[in-house]
This record gives sequence, structure tokens and C-alpha cells, in this order.
Amino acid sequence: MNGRAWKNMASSDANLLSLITASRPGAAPTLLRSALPVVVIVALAVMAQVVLKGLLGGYYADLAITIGVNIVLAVSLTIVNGFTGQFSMGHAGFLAVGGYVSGAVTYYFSLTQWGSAAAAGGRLSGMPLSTEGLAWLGAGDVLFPVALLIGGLVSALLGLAVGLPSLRLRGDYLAIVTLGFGEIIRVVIQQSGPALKTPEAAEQAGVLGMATGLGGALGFGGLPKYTSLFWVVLFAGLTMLVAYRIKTSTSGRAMLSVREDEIAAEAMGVNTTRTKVWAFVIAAFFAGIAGGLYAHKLGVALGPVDAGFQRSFDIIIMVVLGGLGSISGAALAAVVVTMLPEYLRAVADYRMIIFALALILMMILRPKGLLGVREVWDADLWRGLFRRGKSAKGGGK
Amino acid sequence: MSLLIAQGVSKSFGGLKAVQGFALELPERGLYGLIGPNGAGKTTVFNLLTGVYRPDEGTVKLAGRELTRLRPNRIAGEGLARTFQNIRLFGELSVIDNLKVACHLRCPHGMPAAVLRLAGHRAQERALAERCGRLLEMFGLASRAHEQARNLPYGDQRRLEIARAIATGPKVLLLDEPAAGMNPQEKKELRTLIRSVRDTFGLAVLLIEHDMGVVMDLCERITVLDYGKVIAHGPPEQVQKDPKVIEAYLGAPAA
Amino acid sequence: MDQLLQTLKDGVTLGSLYALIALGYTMVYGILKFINFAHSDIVVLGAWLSLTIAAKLLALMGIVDPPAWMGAVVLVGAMVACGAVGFTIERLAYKPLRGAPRLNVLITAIGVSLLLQNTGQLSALFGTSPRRIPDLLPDTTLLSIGQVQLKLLDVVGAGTAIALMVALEWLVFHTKIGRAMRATSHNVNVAALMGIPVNRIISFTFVLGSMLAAAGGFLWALKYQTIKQTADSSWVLLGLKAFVAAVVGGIGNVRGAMLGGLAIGMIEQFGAAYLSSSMKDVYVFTILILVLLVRPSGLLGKATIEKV
Amino acid sequence: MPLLEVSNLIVRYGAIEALHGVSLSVEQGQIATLIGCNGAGKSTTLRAVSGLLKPAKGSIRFDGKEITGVAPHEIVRLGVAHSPEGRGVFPQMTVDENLDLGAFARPRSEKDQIRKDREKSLDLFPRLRERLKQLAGTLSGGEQQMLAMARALLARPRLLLLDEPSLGLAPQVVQTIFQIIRDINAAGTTILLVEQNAHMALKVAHHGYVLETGRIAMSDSARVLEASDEVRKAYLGIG
Repeated sequence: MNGRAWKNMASSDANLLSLITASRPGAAPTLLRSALPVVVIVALAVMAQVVLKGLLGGYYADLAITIGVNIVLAVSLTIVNGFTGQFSMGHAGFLAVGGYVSGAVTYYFSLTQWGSAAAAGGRLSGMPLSTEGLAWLGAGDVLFPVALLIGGLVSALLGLAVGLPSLRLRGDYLAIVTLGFGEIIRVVIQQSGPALKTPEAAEQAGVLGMATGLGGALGFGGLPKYTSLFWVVLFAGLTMLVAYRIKTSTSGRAMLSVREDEIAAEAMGVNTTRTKVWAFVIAAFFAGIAGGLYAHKLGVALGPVDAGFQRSFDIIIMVVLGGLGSISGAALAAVVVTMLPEYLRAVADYRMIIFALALILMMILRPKGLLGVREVWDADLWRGLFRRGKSAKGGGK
Repeated sequence: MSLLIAQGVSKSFGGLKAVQGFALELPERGLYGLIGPNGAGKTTVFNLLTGVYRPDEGTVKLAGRELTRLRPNRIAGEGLARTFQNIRLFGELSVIDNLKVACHLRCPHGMPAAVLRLAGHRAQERALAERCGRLLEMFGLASRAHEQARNLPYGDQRRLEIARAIATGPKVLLLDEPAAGMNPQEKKELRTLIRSVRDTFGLAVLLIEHDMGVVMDLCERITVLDYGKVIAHGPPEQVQKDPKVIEAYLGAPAA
Repeated sequence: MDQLLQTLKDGVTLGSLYALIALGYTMVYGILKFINFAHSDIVVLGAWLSLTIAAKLLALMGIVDPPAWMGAVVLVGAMVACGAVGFTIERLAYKPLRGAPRLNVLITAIGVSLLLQNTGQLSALFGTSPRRIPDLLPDTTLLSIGQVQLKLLDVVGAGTAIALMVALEWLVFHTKIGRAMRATSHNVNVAALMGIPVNRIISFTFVLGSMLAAAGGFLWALKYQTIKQTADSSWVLLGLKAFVAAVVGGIGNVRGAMLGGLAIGMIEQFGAAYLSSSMKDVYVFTILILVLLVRPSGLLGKATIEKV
Repeated sequence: MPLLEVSNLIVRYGAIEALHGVSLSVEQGQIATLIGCNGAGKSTTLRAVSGLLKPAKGSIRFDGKEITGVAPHEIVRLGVAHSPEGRGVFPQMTVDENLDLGAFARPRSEKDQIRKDREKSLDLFPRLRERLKQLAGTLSGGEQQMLAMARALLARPRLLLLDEPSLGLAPQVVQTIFQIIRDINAAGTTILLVEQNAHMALKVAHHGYVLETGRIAMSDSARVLEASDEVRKAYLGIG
């Protein structure tokens, strides 16, 4: 024991609150440091749109967009399944909600305001401007992010509804309930009426009519294709940034503690209920955004297949393979899982069989996933790997 | 007035009366023990005090505030911290993060501040790192701050659990078999540690322990449970000689 | 009146099918305390194997109309094959995870489920297009009350399901191995102290559950005739509903699974008939959520206390 | 040669070493008792002997045969029955079924012998005979203990491991249980008895071991230990 430390503590274990208020540095550098990553992400997004798109060409740019959407999905699911250790299997449900809601916003807004559901043009979407916008931006540059946010928010609201049962359920029971929720969402969307085709029809149907005219089981077609590399890189970046900032904060540590040991977490003062529900809400929000991006890439808000559990399983595979709780792991897995079938013919044919086997083997050989909760930039991950490598060479146990 | 007061606390599981009419008065800076044979209901008492189970009857008060129906996290907030019989650390988290989680209640800046990295959040993180770092130093764990908790040797895990409980900023500390599985040297250090913790932080401590050497040496007063009931209460010398206690431990003397 | 009778009949035939599948979930949960997510895929395998065996047999004998005994042969064949698959899965995927966190076992089960689904899709196996099983039973109407027809198919279907359940009930409650299963489900360690080879009992339970699943698949094929590809989402729904039945009845409880199966079948059919048929899946999940929130241990289950 | 010989047994639970090299032996036909306060590792020792725990080091020999690492159901077949701590009856099964499970490991050919053993067990525990059709979960604590012991006897063990048979029982019931332990031993079964109730245990046993935090602190004939102050010290810390 360290005697000096004990004396120091005795004299100065002031309330943490006073410690916090005591140290208050200047506001300006803080603001800069807080905003810098966002600036970098925006810059990257612009570069992706301006430079990368041309370099990649149509096919690969398209693939990159899919990868980006999958990163948003995998990282957001990591917040629930990885951070808090609750097992959600209905993530595709939120994807669907975001897709349909944001689709409804862009489609019907364009239809009623500009007389056509077609894209109103947007520089950030890489489209020529057809209507007047704000300053040098096109109308679509404003409409699209607003629609995405609305989709995300509605999805987050549903996340709240799904998160609430998690107060009383654990593990596999919760998994089944989220799967059921996802299905309910899908079934309910399928009950919606056909999309309204003309401004007059939309006008007549009113807001409620438009909100229920989502194309039903056929999917919601004719959406303006706003999604570009810019938007995808932007949101993938923001999702990772937010996830990272949560993980390295009081709230994030609370989430991880719930996953490690719920009873101990409560005994340490963590409100496990609120923590879990927050995780569900945030994850649902970003999944909703991903849904919006995906819908405005295809021009169709997700047919039933995209909202179904097959899609949820896809996302789970990424999260599990990457490491339950690792943001960079999930993002990496999203890249690999999306790209591998595109590059390897053999993988394309047996795609799901290979991933299923990978899932099973991973659970037996490396139960925490590739990276566990750690990130690729964590020094201790590499040290750990190195040490293990050395001991293996030296004969090991 | 006593700091922690339990009165008539009872709990049944199914038909089994696990704890019946448990009563305890723990004064400020008191160092008390709770002992009893296997299955006497000691850990259940801890679970009742900390809200893991809800008592069927009885009240628990801490510094005059009623704890009886609160959820465990609120009870921790009121100043009752604990360790667990079968160590429950957050194994995948680093040693220092284990302590940071325990500072949860004293962190006013939540998710929005963290996502926007506001000044408050930064200051909070700095304060957390400083305070937790100091705690680790006190417990001799500073060099292991960034290791995963599950990789610590057993004795360090026990100490980290105590440090974590301290980090919540408690008024009362409940220790569930802190010496279990320790060797004599570690036990000796543990005794010193528990005393220092009490003195430094001005806490009241209640501990469950099987090692009578530790209990008799440390505790000012001892409560003995048998079959869920308090059968004796008093200073160590008195409890040791109590025929009811001897019978509970050693069995009825040969007839 | 006709509608009520019709709905009752549908409820019983569907419910007995759910019950049969629910038994597999419940037995595995009872012993290993995890949801065998791949159970529904064994049902699918059972349906496809039934089709394959029936088709192969007809081709072999060079006839078009199957004789009456063929149904039994197909059923037994599918059950044996699925039992073997269940055994293999348990040994290779689940056994290495004894004592692992429940989440890991659940993920493995999802992996196994995906593996079965997608392997079945291979063109060398069952392919991706739906196929029709040969008519194994004549389309005879046994009884008509008003518009409601009771067909041979209904009676054989529900009869087989009920017979199998009675057999299982007998096995679990009146035989030595059944006793060993119940003992293992209550406490693996104490069971081992009785000299029960617990690993063998667990394997046996998997085989038994898989055989019942195969029977469920066979009866499903008999009832609906057209069999969809193995990764079709309707299969997952079927499995989920059977699982809901097991939870509603009280997971781990063999009699509860039967009761729950019947209850879910009835709820689905009555909801479809009297409310809205397109929302029938929603009713089932609403029931699941309600049961889990109000009485998590199910109708016949017992509440457990978590040890701290 | 002793019937059971345990040497240098080390058992770990994860990072915790629960037994640090325990050695003990039980002579054929005797009762040996392992006493000590809880947490000392008594149950752990029994669980290692019956195969529920795999020791990290050390050896366990039964009747001269190495049984370290053998699966528990095989060890039962060799003639070691273990009545576990907390009794471990199957509460949702009848007393009858519980008894049947006790004889699970015995082959069908012993049917008649099993029936006879069953009668003998029920003669030892007449209370159980009245309750054969009752669910075991509805029995009182003492009756459940009797059931656990009767069930263990049905395996026809040469060595019976009894874990805390007095736990949670009223003093009078404890007297009865210990009388039966004597009777069982008199009928030829060797017993390793784990007890917290040191007085009772030393009274019935031939030989005693005092376990203190994973080590054997004392080993002597039961008479000597009974008279010794050391035992009291180990339990209550009275110097």
C-alpha cells in the first residue's frame, strides 16, 4: 500500500462535483477540439464525392455506398448488442421504418411542393439543380438530410418501445421479442396502401393519407435517389464518432458495465433500465438513418425482404465477427462482409454458408469476436496479440 | 443516532424463511461483522440491504433516509456500497474503467455532453481520471490501471472490488467475504487495508467473513445469524463464548 | 356457426402442429437453458426430406399414386434422418460451448440456423424454388357439417401429432430414460451423481426433439403441400410461433408446450377469422410480449430466483 | 490399503485455488469425517472425489484404482455414491422416482437385488415409505435429507460421501440422521462424512480431518480430536 497516497486522499477526496467545476479550461480550444472530427468527416465526405467517385467509377462507387450503409447499421447495432450486451435481432425493423418514413417525407414533399416526386436536385447528391435552393445548395441538399433525420427520429421512438420490454427480459428472451417486434413492424408496413401518384391525389388524401400510402407489400417505389458517397461517408463517419464518444464516456462505460455484470452495475449506482433504453433508442436512430440512405440509393423503400430477419441476421454477423463491442471491428466486418462476395466468386455462391460457419467457429474459438470490446487503435490489443503470439511460440501452456 | 439501521427485515423464498426479523444498528465509523454457519442467510441480508431483493417486511434506513423500497442503483446513490462474495468485476473493462463506472452517480454530464464533447464532459473525464488514478494508487493497483480486470491475480481482484465500492463515495461499506481464498499474508494485508479504508474515508463497515481470525481481530461488534435469525450480537469475546453460537458452529455438545 | 366450427378445426390442426414443434424447443431449453434457434430449420429439413423420400420412392417403384403405407415410411425416414442431423449439430456446435455464456450459445444457434437454411438452398440439395410433395393421402372428406368439411388429411395430421405427443409424454414420465432426462433438466451435476451419463442424455434429447421437428415438417408438408425453399422467411415465422407456444406454456415444461401450442393455434385462427387475417402474426407476437411481461414463467412454468 | 486415498489434491475455480494440496485416506469399513468451517473446501474435496470437479493436480485412488479425472457417472459405477450438499433431491419427482434414480447405474440384471436394497433403505427410513407417492419438493428438510441418503444407498456404494447431512435440520432430526449414519456404516458401507457440526461428526467417526482454508490442519483419531481445543480454535478463532 502506498502510504503517501492514503494521506493525500484523506485530505482531498472532495466531492467529485467540486473537482469538475474546479477545473474549467478556456471554452475556445474545447470547442475546436470537439468540432474538429466533425470537420474532418465533412471534408472526407466531400472528397469522397468529388475525388473518390470519379476514381472508383459507377460500380465501385455503388458498392462503397452499400458498404457505408452497412457500417452505419453494424456500428449502431454494436451500441445495443456490443456495448450493453442485450441481444437485439430486429435491427432491420428500424432500417425499414427509417427507409419508409424518410421516403415518405422526400416523396410527398416533392410531390406536393414541386409537383413531382423526382429528385429536386442537390449538389451534395451529385445532381444538377432543377429547383431553387438555399444559396448555392439545391433543394434536395436540405430536404434529404431533414428527411433522414425525421426517419431516424421516428425509428428512435420505436426503439424506445422495443427497449422498454428489455427492462424485464434478458438474453435470448429479449432476442426473440426484438425479432417479433421487427416482424410486427414489417407486417404493419405491409398493410399500408398504394403510394399516391399525383399531387392532386396526395393533396386530397391529406397528411394521414400520405402517411399510410407507403406502397404496401410491393415496396415504396419512385423515391428520389439522393444518396451519394457524400451522404454515406458523412453519416458513417458521424455514427462512428458518436458511438466512439459514447463508448469513452460515463454513459458508455455504464453500458459496458451492464453487459459485463448487470447486478454489479446496479450496485455501483448505474441505472440499468435507463442505460439499456438509451442504447436501444440511439441504435434505432442510426438504423433509421441507414434505412433512409438505403431507400434513397435504391429509389425504393425496402421491399419486405429488406425489412425481414434475414437482413437483421446480416447485421448481426457483422457485429459478432467484428467483436461484440468494438466500433472499428464492426465497421471492418461491414466492409469485409459486403465486399468479399463481390470479389470472390466462390464466396458469392456460398456467401451465407461461409458466414454461418464463421459465426459458429468464432463462438467456439474466439467467443468475443475478432476484437472483443477493443478497438484497432487500442495499444493494448496489439500488445495482447503480440504477447499471445510469443507465448505460443515458447510452447505455451 | 446510528448511521445504518435495519429493523425487522424478513424475506421468504417460496416456503423457506431465508431471513427473519433481522435487526442491526451500525454507527458512524463502526466496523461490525456478520457471521453464521453455511446457509444462515448472511448474503441474503446484504442483498436485502442493497435492494437486490425486496424485503417482505421491515425497514432499512441510512442516515435517517428510508432505503427499503428503492432500486439498487438508488441505494448506492444514498451511500451504501458493497462487494460480492463471488467477485463481480466488469471483467472486460480496464481496471481504471471499473472505478470510473462506480463514479457514475457523481457524474452530472451525460450523453449529450459526451457526444458533443462539451467542456463539462472533458472536465468530468479529467476529474474522473484523477480521482480514480489516486484510488488505484492507494490500493496499490496503479501499475495495472489499463489491464483488463479479469486478467488480475485473485488478490488484486478482491482489492479492486473494494476500491470500486469506495469509488461510489459511500457512507457504509458492505464487504461479503473479502478474505475468501486469500493466503495468510494476503489476509494480514487485508486487515490493515480495511482499517485504513474505514479511517481514511470515515466509513462504517459491515463485513461477512468466515475466517474467524479476521473477524475477531477486526470487528468491534459481531452479529451472528443462524437459520435466518439473529442468535447473538455483541463484542467478539462475548460472541465467542456464547453457547448458542458455539452450538450453531460446532453443533450441540456431545450428549 | 360454420365459421366457428371451421375456426375451431383449423385451430386444433394448426395448434397440434405448433405443439409438436414447441416440444423440441422446450426440451432443449429445459436441459441446456438456451433457445435452439436452429430447431425450426430441422422442421424445414423434415418437410424437404419428406418430399425427397416420397419422390425418390415413387420414382424407384415407377408409380404415380402412392400406396397408403408410404406416408408412414416417409415419416419414419424423415424422423430418423433429422434425428441424425440433430445429433451431429449438438455434438459439433453446442457441446464445445457447455458452460459458455448464454449469448454465445444463442449466436452459435443462429449460425447453425443460417447454415442449415443456406445449405438447403444449394441446387445440389433442395434448390431455391418451391416444390410440391406428391399426394400421400387421398382427398377424402370424412364428415361435413354445413360448409365445414373434416378431411382425412385433417384427422391423420392432428392424429399423428397427438399420438406422437402421447408417446413422448409416456417416454418422459414413465421410462427410465425419461426419468434421466427430467433429472438432467433439473440439475446436471446431481444427475451425474446418480450415474446418469448426462452428455448422452443431452444428445438423446436433441435427437428426440429433432425427430418431433421432422414429424412437424412432414405434417406441414402434408397440410400445405407446397414447400418453400429452406431460407424462406415463413419458416422462421413458423419456428417463432412454435417457440412462442413453448414460452406461453412455460418453457422447459413438456405439458406446457402442448397446451401453449394449442393456445397459439387457436389465437391465430380466431384472430384471423374474426379480426383481420393479414395481422395474424401480430397477434401471436403480442401474446408473446404480454406473457413475457405479465407472467414470464408461462402458464405452467415455475418462477426462478437469480442467485447473487 | 485404504479404500479411498487422496493425495496432494489441488483444485482451482478460475483464479482461485480452493484446495492447496489436500491428502487424506479412508479405511475400509470406517467412517472418516472432514470438518472445518464453511469456505474451508470440504465440499470441494467431495466434489473432486466424485468427479464433479477436475483437480488441477494430485491423485485420487479408490480401491487402489486411479479415478482422477474419471467422469462422475463412471465413478458411481465403481461404487462411490455422493449425497450432495443441499441434498439435491429432484423436487418435481416423487420420492419413488428419486429412489429409482439412485439405482440408475445398476444393470437390469440386478432387478431383484435392487428391490431388496430398496426395502432395506426404506426400513432405515420408515418416514419415506409413507411418502413414496409424494413429490420430493413437498418433503420437510429432514425428510429430504433422508431421501438423499436412501437414494445414494440404492447405488449400492462401497464408499458413501455425505455432504453436510445436518445442514438446516432441527437438532432432534440431526440425532436421527446421525444414528442412521452409524447403522449404514455398521452394515458395511465405508463413509466419508463432511460436516460443520463437528461434535456430532467426531462422535460417529473413527478418524477426523480438520480442513482450514484448503489445507488439512489436523488429522487424528476422532476421539483425540474431540478432546482437542484446536478444533474449537479453528472454528471460532478462540485462542
